[in-house]
Amino acid sequence: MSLILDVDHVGKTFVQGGLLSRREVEAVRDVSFSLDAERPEILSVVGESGSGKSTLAAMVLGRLVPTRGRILFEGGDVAAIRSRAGRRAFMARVQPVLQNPFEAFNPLKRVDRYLFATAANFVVGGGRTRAAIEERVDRALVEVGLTLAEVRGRFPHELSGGQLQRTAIARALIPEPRLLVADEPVSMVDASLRMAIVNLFGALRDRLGLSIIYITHDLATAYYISDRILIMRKGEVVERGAARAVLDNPQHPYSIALKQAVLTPDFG
Amino acid sequence: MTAYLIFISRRFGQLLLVVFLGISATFFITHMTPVDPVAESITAITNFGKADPEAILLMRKTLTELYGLQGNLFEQYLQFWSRLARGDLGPSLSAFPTPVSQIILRALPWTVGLMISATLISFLLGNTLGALAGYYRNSRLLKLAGLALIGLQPIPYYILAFILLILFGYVWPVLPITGGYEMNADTSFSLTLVLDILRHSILPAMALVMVGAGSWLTGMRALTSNIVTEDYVTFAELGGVGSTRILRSYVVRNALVPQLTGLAMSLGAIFNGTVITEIVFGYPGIGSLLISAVHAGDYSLVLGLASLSIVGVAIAVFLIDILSPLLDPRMKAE
Amino acid sequence: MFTIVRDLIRYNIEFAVGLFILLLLIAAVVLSFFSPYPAADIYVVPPDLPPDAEFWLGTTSRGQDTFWQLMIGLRNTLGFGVGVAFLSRILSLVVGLTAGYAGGRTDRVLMAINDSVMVIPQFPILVLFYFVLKDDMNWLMLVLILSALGWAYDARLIRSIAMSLRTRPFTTQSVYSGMSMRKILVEEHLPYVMPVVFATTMNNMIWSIGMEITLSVLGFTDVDTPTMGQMIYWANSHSALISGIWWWVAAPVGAIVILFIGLFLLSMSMNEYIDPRSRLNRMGV
Amino acid sequence: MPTAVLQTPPAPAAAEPVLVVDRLRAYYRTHAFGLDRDIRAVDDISLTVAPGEVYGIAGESSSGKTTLIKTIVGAIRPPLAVVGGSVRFRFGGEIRDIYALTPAELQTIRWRHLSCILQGSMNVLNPVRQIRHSFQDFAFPHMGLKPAAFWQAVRAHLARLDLDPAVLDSYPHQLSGGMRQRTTIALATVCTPEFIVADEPTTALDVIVQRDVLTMLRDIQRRLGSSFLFVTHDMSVHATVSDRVGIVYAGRLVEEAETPTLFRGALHPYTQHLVASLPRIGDTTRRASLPGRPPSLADPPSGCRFHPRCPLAMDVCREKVPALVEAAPRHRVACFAVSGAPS
Repeated sequence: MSLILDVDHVGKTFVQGGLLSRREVEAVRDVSFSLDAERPEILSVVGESGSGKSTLAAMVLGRLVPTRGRILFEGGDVAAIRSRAGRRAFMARVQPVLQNPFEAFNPLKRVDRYLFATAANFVVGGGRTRAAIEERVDRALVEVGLTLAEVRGRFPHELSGGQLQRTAIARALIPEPRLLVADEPVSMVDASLRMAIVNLFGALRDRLGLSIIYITHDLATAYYISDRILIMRKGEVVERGAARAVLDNPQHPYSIALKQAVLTPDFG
Repeated sequence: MTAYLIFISRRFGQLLLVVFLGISATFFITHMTPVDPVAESITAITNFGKADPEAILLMRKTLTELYGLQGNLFEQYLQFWSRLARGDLGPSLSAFPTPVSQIILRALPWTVGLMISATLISFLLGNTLGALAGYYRNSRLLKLAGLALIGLQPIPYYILAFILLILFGYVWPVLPITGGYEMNADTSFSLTLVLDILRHSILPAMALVMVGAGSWLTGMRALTSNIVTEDYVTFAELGGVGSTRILRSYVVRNALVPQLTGLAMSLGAIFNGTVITEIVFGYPGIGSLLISAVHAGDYSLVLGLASLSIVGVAIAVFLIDILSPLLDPRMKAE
Repeated sequence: MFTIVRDLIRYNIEFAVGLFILLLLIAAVVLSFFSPYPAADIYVVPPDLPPDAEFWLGTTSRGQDTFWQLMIGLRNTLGFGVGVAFLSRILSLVVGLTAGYAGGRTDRVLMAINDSVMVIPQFPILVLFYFVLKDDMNWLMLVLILSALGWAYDARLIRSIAMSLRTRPFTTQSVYSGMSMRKILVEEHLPYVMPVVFATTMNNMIWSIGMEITLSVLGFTDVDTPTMGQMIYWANSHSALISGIWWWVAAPVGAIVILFIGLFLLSMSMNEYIDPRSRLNRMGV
Repeated sequence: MPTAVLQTPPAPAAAEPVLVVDRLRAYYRTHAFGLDRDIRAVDDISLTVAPGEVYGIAGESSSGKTTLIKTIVGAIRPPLAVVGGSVRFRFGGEIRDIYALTPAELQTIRWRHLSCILQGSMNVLNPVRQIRHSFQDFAFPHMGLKPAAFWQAVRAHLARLDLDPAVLDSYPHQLSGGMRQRTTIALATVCTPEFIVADEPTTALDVIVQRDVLTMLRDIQRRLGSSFLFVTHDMSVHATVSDRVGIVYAGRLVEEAETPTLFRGALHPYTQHLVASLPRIGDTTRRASLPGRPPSLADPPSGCRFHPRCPLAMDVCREKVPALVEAAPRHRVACFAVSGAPS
């Protein structure tokens, strides 16, 4: 069995320095998991603030270097990528989806700029003509339920949070990556638009065979969409397994407390 | 507490760097030029009368030694540091053989006194008015006061001092416009002398305050209008807390640390202003000394004054830097 | 750009007045090229005449027409300010953007140097330069020296903006769009920094012209390039005030005050314009 | 499920209301660089809150719900301006119109009768002073007690809320987010006010802490018998704490009902969607999103503001604004599909 991603006993320690205080914080402690190449899935990493879930995401994306352990992407150590070409090849395979769609685009620039830049920089081979790039961008937008005509020439404030987040996902799809890392992708999106994004992740997994790491604090959407789940607390994974099995019947005391704290809108 | 020590040592490192860069700059500016200070000094001396060649030769040897100009550039550089560390800045040329350090020490209290009092007044005045103007945004009176001070702020120290000199020297001569005290005054300590010194310091201090207060006012007003939109101010207003209390304990208290940091960062500029203002009013401090040293071609005095200014300002910045975080409880070690 | 200027003139009185003064100054600069007398020549007109219809601002004790002296002086003074501002802006942009975006050790080293330049008192250093250079201290030399001293404060300002830009999600988006660091700095970050650069240009000119004037009045610059400071220097050395030739002093002092208030108004209105809150208002978010 | 534990029976509707908001309009009026804009953040909203009732306000971002409560507590600052309508409280049998009071009168009402809890962010308490000073500034002038008795009362109140009195000597940054929010709640309730406004009080908190803080809030509300105006975008929080919920969409109140009614039998298509789209653990049936985007308050759609996204939209919805009418006892809704199109 081949692995897309192999996170192997990874840890990260930060030195936290206010002006007058200084201490070491172990943000992630001995975390291991892997994603199988044959079986695309949505892996939820669930935890409260300070659980280390965002630090873990940053390490998978190569934005932070682990203090301990290794992260192998398609067999290569992510932290060992140094060259520009290496970084670019990695970014073509692993793309992020950011938390706040309103902040994810430069408010002074048109949003299509990022789509075209991604297409021009990552799509190699014969497809670098203007027409081919536009076709590629439009294809990615159609994948997320938009069209180039809707997005072209628009500034971020002219689009809704849901549209922006879908545009951001479309941009991430352009290089045809194997893995998306989505850090709280719906926490800033309004409730009436949120489920469209969550459903989109499921569709991308099923249609494109994409693996997705879904970082969230929301157990309900994790239950709704994900295949596997890791529950993190203070940098450690306290429980893991098939998402529905774990959340239907949590074992670890923390997971139980977490599930019990979820408010349920049920009457009768 | 150890974290605070680390912080202090880091700021101390910065202090050493400032002194190192500043003094090195001073050294290399004076030593990398084609101008020969010894020849310059000899010319300056011989301007006053004739001297026979032998005496000039002797003078050249002595001066070379006194200025620490023997050996190559690097040796001179090291010697410069070691002399500086000993506080030995060489003899003054214009008041030979009085040591430079002694002349500077005589002028220093004037500058320090003028600078501290003018800075305190403009800091307090500007910040008070700025906080009020930022909080009571609709007050006509405060807007007017702000406008007046802000209008003065861009005028260079020299020009404003010059205008005051004309106003109070020729148009309405009520204040002494030159010197630090009456020429023929009895310099033994007495109330009259103190009053006289105060009277002489009014115009220079006024020039400094008029230029300085405006920038504190604009800074504080901007800070205040940011702070009033903070949640804790909104919350206090919803809590029925009185406006004077909000202004004092919520707004000003939170603006203090950034304003003190600003004070530390602008000390160099404030020192410039003080020195320039002294020159206009013939105030007997560092500035006037510097100018007369330049005119007299007094090499070691100019060098000494420049070095001392750099070290002095750097130390003052260091002190404000390490004290201001103590006012912010968030910065304290837990 | 045109609409920005038009809106500013219409709705911002500070900007309108500042711009008017700036236009007057530009007119003076243009006019200076039509001066009937070479700037350095003396005794070309009868000395010590008070302002009248022929000599609008009177004549000096050195037999020069005050009005034309003033025009030429304004040109040199403004040119000086623009030169220093231009060179020091380049320095502060390079240092500020690099330190802010690179962070880490690069940032620490650059800022340590930056803070040192910021607190070292400049006046003694300038006097020192004059002391060793004497007659070699010319206009261009002073531009270079002041540029080397006048970038630090603004570099820190630019760095703080660059730092916050680096952590904004759209920078991450740009990185993962495959944009190079140069492209990110120039196309994504520079637009946020440019308004600050414009505003600090005015402040920098206020500072450098002030320094030049001070040094000139003290006679610590090249006395043969007429500037605002030069005029006051010559007036002082002829004791113009005591001998009642007040126009010789009043003309440059008045011009300086107007010049500075104009620059200051421009910088203030720009500050208001770049304030992110009023900016968002205009963008219609 | 613990939800039931937190629920109290709704207060009797017969009592004189403690808050009457009548046809309130509040706009952001900006004119910068020649651009004049009105953002109609609160547009013709009327509602009442009974004594001892928790009235929830739900709405998405920029629906105007935050502006609504700012206007209700009289915390408006330009460019926000009240354009019409009134906000009247009933404190101790006396009617007080917020916008007819002098600033000094308003100040005496604050905290004694009307207090607030804001979003549990870092910044609600003055960062440079100890919590003790906040109690002194906010509560001491309103309690009419001698200092010793005042501090005794504060300590007793903290003890009732299971808070260590040592928090008084802490700085805000020394407390965790949850502790800060409990302290703020203690501060808001120490004077036993009749009316408390809570704006997203648990939004920034982690789930476990959120549950604890909500329990504490509900507990103290029952003990003091105060009325609450409880604002949050999170429908599950409303399900847990609110007796009655009003749904705000684009500056207007579109539906209002007792919480169980709203969750079981919402009438407005928007509310129906909000309730139906909530994901639940143990339920994987497909959840849908609404098409389109929330309208801009600066340029809202004509007629019913929901019509561009509404599955039931009729021609009349594009032209006329539906009034908020009583569709059933204590259940108001603004929708032509429910009330029938006007002739």
